[in-house]
Amino acid sequence: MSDSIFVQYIWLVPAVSLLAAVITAIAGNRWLKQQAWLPCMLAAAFGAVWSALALVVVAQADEPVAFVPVLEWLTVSDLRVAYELLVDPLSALMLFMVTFVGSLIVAFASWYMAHEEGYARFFSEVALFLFSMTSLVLVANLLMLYVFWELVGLCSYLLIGFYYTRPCAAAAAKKAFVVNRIGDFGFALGIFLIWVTCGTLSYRQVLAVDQGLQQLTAAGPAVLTTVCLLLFCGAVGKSAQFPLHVWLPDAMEGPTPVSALIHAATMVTAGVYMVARFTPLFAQAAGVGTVVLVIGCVTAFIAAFTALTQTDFKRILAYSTISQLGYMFMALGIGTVAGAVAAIFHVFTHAFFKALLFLGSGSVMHATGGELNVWRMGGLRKYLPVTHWTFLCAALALAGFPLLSGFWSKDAILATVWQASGAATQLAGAVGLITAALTAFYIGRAYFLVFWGEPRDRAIEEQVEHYVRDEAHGPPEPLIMKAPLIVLAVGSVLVGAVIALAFGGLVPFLAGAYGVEPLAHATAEHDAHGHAWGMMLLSAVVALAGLGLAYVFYGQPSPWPDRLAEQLAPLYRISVNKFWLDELGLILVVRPMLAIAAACRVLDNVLVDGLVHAVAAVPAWFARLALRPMHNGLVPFYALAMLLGLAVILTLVLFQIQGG
Amino acid sequence: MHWLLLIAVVQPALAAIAVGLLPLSRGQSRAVALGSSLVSLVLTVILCLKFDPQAAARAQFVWAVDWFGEGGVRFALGVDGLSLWLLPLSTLLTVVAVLSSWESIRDGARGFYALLLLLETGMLGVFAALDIVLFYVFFEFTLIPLFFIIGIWGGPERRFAAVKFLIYTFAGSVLTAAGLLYVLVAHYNEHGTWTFDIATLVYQTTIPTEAQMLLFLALFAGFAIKVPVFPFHTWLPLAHVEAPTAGSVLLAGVLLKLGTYGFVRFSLPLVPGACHEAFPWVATLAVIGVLYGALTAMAQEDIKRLVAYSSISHMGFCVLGLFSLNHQGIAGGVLQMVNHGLATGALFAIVGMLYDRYHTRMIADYSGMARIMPRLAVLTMVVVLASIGLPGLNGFVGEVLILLGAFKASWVAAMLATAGIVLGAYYMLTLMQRAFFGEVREPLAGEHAESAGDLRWHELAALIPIVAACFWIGLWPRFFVERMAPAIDVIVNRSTQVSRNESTSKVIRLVRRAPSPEARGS
Amino acid sequence: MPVEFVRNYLIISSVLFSIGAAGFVARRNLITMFLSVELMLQGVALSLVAFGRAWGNYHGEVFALFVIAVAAAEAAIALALVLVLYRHRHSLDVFWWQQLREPGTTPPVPEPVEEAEVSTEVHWPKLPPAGIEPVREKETIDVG
Amino acid sequence: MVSIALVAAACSAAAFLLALPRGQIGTGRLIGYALGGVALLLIWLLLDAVPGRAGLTVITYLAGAFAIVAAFLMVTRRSPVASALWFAASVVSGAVLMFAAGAQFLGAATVIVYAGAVIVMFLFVIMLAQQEGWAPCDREAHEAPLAALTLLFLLVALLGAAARYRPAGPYVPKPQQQYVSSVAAIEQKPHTAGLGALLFSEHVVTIEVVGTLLLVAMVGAVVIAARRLIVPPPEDATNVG
Repeated sequence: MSDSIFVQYIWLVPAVSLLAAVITAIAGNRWLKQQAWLPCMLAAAFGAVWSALALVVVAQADEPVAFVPVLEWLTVSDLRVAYELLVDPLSALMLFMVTFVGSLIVAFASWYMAHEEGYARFFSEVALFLFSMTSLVLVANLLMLYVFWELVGLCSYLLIGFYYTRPCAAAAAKKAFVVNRIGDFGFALGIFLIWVTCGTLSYRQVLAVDQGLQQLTAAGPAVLTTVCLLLFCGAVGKSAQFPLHVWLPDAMEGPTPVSALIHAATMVTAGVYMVARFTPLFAQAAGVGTVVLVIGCVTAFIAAFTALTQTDFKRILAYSTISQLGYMFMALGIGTVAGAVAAIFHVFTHAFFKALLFLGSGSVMHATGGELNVWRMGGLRKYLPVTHWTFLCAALALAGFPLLSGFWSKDAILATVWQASGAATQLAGAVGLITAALTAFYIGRAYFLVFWGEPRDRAIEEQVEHYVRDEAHGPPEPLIMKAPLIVLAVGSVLVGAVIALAFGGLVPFLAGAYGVEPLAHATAEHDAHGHAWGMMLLSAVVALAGLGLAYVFYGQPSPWPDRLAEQLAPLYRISVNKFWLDELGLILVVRPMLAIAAACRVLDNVLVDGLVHAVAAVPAWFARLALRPMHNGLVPFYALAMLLGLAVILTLVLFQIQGG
Repeated sequence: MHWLLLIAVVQPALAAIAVGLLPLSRGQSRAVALGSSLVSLVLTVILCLKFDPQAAARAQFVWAVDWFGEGGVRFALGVDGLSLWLLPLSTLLTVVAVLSSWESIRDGARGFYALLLLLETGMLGVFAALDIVLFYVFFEFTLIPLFFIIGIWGGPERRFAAVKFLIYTFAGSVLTAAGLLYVLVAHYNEHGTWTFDIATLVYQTTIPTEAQMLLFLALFAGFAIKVPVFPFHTWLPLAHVEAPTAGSVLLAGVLLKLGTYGFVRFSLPLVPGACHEAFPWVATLAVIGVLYGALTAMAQEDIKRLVAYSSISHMGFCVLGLFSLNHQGIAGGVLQMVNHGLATGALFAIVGMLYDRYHTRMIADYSGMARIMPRLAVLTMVVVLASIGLPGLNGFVGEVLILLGAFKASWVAAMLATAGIVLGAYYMLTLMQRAFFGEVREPLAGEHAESAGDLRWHELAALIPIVAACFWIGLWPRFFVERMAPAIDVIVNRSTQVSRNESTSKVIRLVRRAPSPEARGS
Repeated sequence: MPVEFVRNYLIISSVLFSIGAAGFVARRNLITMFLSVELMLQGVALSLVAFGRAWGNYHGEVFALFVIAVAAAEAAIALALVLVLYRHRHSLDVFWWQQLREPGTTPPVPEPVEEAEVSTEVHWPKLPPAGIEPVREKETIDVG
Repeated sequence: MVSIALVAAACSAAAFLLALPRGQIGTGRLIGYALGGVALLLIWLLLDAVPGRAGLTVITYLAGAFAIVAAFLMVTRRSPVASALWFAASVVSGAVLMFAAGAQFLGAATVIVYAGAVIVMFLFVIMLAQQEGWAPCDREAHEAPLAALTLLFLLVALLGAAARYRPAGPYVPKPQQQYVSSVAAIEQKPHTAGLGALLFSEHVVTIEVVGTLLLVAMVGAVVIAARRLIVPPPEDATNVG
């Protein structure tokens, strides 16, 4: 398999994106003005096609893992860091997802960002993001993974801070980067620990059962657990899990295509990909599985619960992303290959419908002139038909409407969670089901509030009508915008079913990545299916219940939402205030740090500087005290001093000589 | 080809004398200064390209002549793996310094540029010196021009800052002189011959175990103050705040490296046993320096002070890397010296440019500068990202190597130092957010409206090469690391050799004679 | 000359010299200080003579002779100075002349007070000043 | 011997301390004098007889003792006149010692120059610089304890050295260049003639120098002490005196 050109030249995908980024950055403003999106689009499209073909090659190959060395980046005696790519089912799948969804979003963005001020800058940063994301999923060296991990963080910083003149955007960008850095802090330490224990950073050795894994386990149980926990810490930072998820809702300050591409489909899944990639390590590490499970579960529930009462359209979707990521980490927490495969399956389907949801919100925002408050919109289905129908498909998929892709992937996760033994997993399964219901409810709420009912705000309604009728800036829903929506809608409807039925839930395909006999595994999987039918039924019922409730509450004007809000006032307040996590973070982390900083500053001026001046003052003080009064101007005193000195010395010398 | 180094080092001094004596106008003197520094830059770049990587442990381009009579002190210049990259750094930053003070220095420009060129010779001399006395002469000589630059063209409190800087640094380096003298004597006692060549002294002298720690402390005193290591840093913020832009660029860019260069040239190879012993508390000081520098930087209002404390934090990294005494640590330390020089030099130049336009350094005064000066904003963004160690730029390579080395030495120190990176990201990006992003508000708008244009040619010419160097080191570090690796191997072998013997509590002389000094044959 | 002779003279001259030195340091009256200096010179001259005799040649005495000559010259100049100083402050007290003191330091000895002081004991002989009738008015006794 | 020297030094220092005029006139001085006597006795112990020259020994003891007592009193007397007179006494006894040592010319010169001229000059100055009653400077010694300490150390050093003075053997004068007169030649002549011969052979230049020195001193003294400036000062010079 490694001889096929698609695998051998897989490095072309990131290379082309990098080239596009450089070209757009240099030539963007001056020559490409309106066509600045083309290089990025071409790169993404080329990447999509190339990775699709690579995926096909990998799928057919019997020995699906191939290492593609590209260049030696840095060698210092025993440290060898090489830009070496690994093509195997997992990375090929992720690569295809990133490039395919990426190209659709870039197409949409070319329309959406058409009249923005930094048009070329946007597309060069997106191209740079595609380069770093594709490299991240392909690279086969832990340090290079860290390099692109940080580069992806940089791109999200630049793109969130795209409207840099808006203070809240700048603050959100900084917050995103710093929180990511906190995650990377743990990730870096994990890498260092691996390097110190295994002496190498290349996946080839670290993931090899006989070498890396054996050295890690040999180094004692604590080392492997610490390594996995530290790596997971990086994943928590990047994929916005419980303690470090505060940056994702603020990241919505960036333009919507960015939210779709980075903060929904690709970057946030980097953490899931990394944990999936290192599942062999996580499986061996005692206790780490439960930590991942718990964190995933807590994140899923909190995010879903907060999303219930959010008024900002994009923030609802942001919390929904966090919640879905929580699901994926729940699956990964099981620690089995099945769990990892389920998580990746969900990543794949989630990319489609979440990207579609965001693009839908983008087109809505475009129509309402940047208005995001869900309560001020309403009845937009008349004006934006394509957006409405595609949004509906995505919403149903997210809610887990039977037979749609969300249903299959979420069900796979819930199935693996329920099958796994242990009390924690049973509890997690229950929470998973509740969260599924909440998911269905809040996405239904968002859908009905935005698209159904009567427009609640006159100003917004005129704005939308004016937008739809006025041909000045082209049709409300031009083809370049509709095409990606439709493709994504088809994807979010069919992908789940196709994969679940035709490819056996990706299990045989991805098993190759973990060096497990695909066949043996498949059979084990099959008999478990019987039990799964019950699970499918249950999750379908839960989804429909959620959607129905949402229709009851928001489909048509009803007093229920307000009445419920009063009765469950405390819960409502918790949800609206997002569990006060932002404020907690401020009080527990940021304020003390700034206080310590101020203390350090004062300490520096007073203590350390004072100490130095004190040392410098000692000689001056001694002179003033002892030496200066000696000169009192009296001749006899001077004579006395001289004579006494002479006499004493004379005595000493004479007695010394005489051997006295 | 050995004259290449000689001319690069001596030529600025001749130009300085010319600028000083001839009655040149402001324009002429700055033109001569720019010309001379450019010549040096070109020469050092050629030197780096012609440098033979395999023989990096041995001094190349050696030019030696007897200075104090026969067989005694020699005026010997040469470059080896350790000092190779510091030469182009010094010449590049001098060019940047000349360019960044193109418009800002009005009165006494002739004297200013003469001193700047003298400082360049001093810096290059320290890095290229092969003779211990010549090293110390240049080591002290660099203080004088900078003292006058800060003292005459500085800010309001310049005299106090200049005096404090001079005395503080000089007090430390006097102890170092004592240390170096002891080495000479120790060598004489052991071999019976007087030699002043650094390579022979450092690699062939056996320091008796009881004197090792004492010698280490003596050397540490001088170099630690210059680095500056944590408790000895209070002169730096004051000197930077008061120094003119060019002074700050060179002070932060190169003079701080004299300390770490001293460590790597003398302390590490000479008394490795003591370095092992001292690692715990040196690492603590370094880590405190990292965290303390970062935290104090966070609380600063004045940009220059913020950058000064950030350079304390970065140099803390350097020291941590050097004293971890393994290949990665030392390679990271040496590389971080160059990286920090580039990043902080550029930052100070940028602060200088802002100061020339608005005559204020308070962060609170600036907001939304990116809209007014997009080119400056882009360049500042790159330099800020380089200084917080973002992959793809030079800071990352240095810091990762240091942290890997430090982690091998002691995981606690590495963990705390990595926390330093997070703090670094916080205060640097806060600076970017508050000064360059957010809604546009020019400090004292209108009064300086005309000069508030985006970067002029001389400012661009100053920053572009640095940014290019940052990308080059960040994207292709092999080129740099492999040229210093052999020199570092010698140090690491000596320290592992000694530490292995240390366990037998008897220091035996290094069996494999260190690279025979080619210093004799020119 | 036998060694005992030389030793005796050395002892005597060293005692004279030491007393002279101590005197110069202890006394505050200018004239007494100069007298002490003269005494020191006399002590030295004596020891020179002793050594001259010990070596049995005249060099000791020649040297002593010149010592005496120089002492005389020095006495002349010194006394002239004393007169000038006396004219300034009408007192021979050496504490008047403290200009050498470091500015700002507190004077160790309080500036001597102008008023003269009568002790109960009358000491004769007292040479009446040239032609001026001594005026005797009431003075306070300052308790030390 | 050295211990005696040390005790002698201690006693004389104590005596000096007590005898010095320090404000109140009290019993202190008497004790001082007593201690001075003890010190004198101890110094006498230090001196030892010159074999074969009984006369010389007696004179040395007496004149030496008298010189020391006179010096002691000169320094401790409150009235400057008394000091001057005691100084004269001390010089005379010094001269006697010089005569005993055979240096007649020098003895005579001392008496004439010192006892005669210098002391008289001092008395004249005392007369000119007349103060009413006890000037404060006479009643209060300056830093008496430290002065006594100086005396102690000086005496310890010098007496200690003198007491241990044991030349190895008879003096062997170094071979001097024979200018004009050989040592032996000088030896036969009577003392003063010999001294004169030496003076005017080797030290002719010195004699001239000393002569001019005395002349300069005399002119200097006159210029300094003169009330009216003989030479009118240049206009801008500040008027002195």
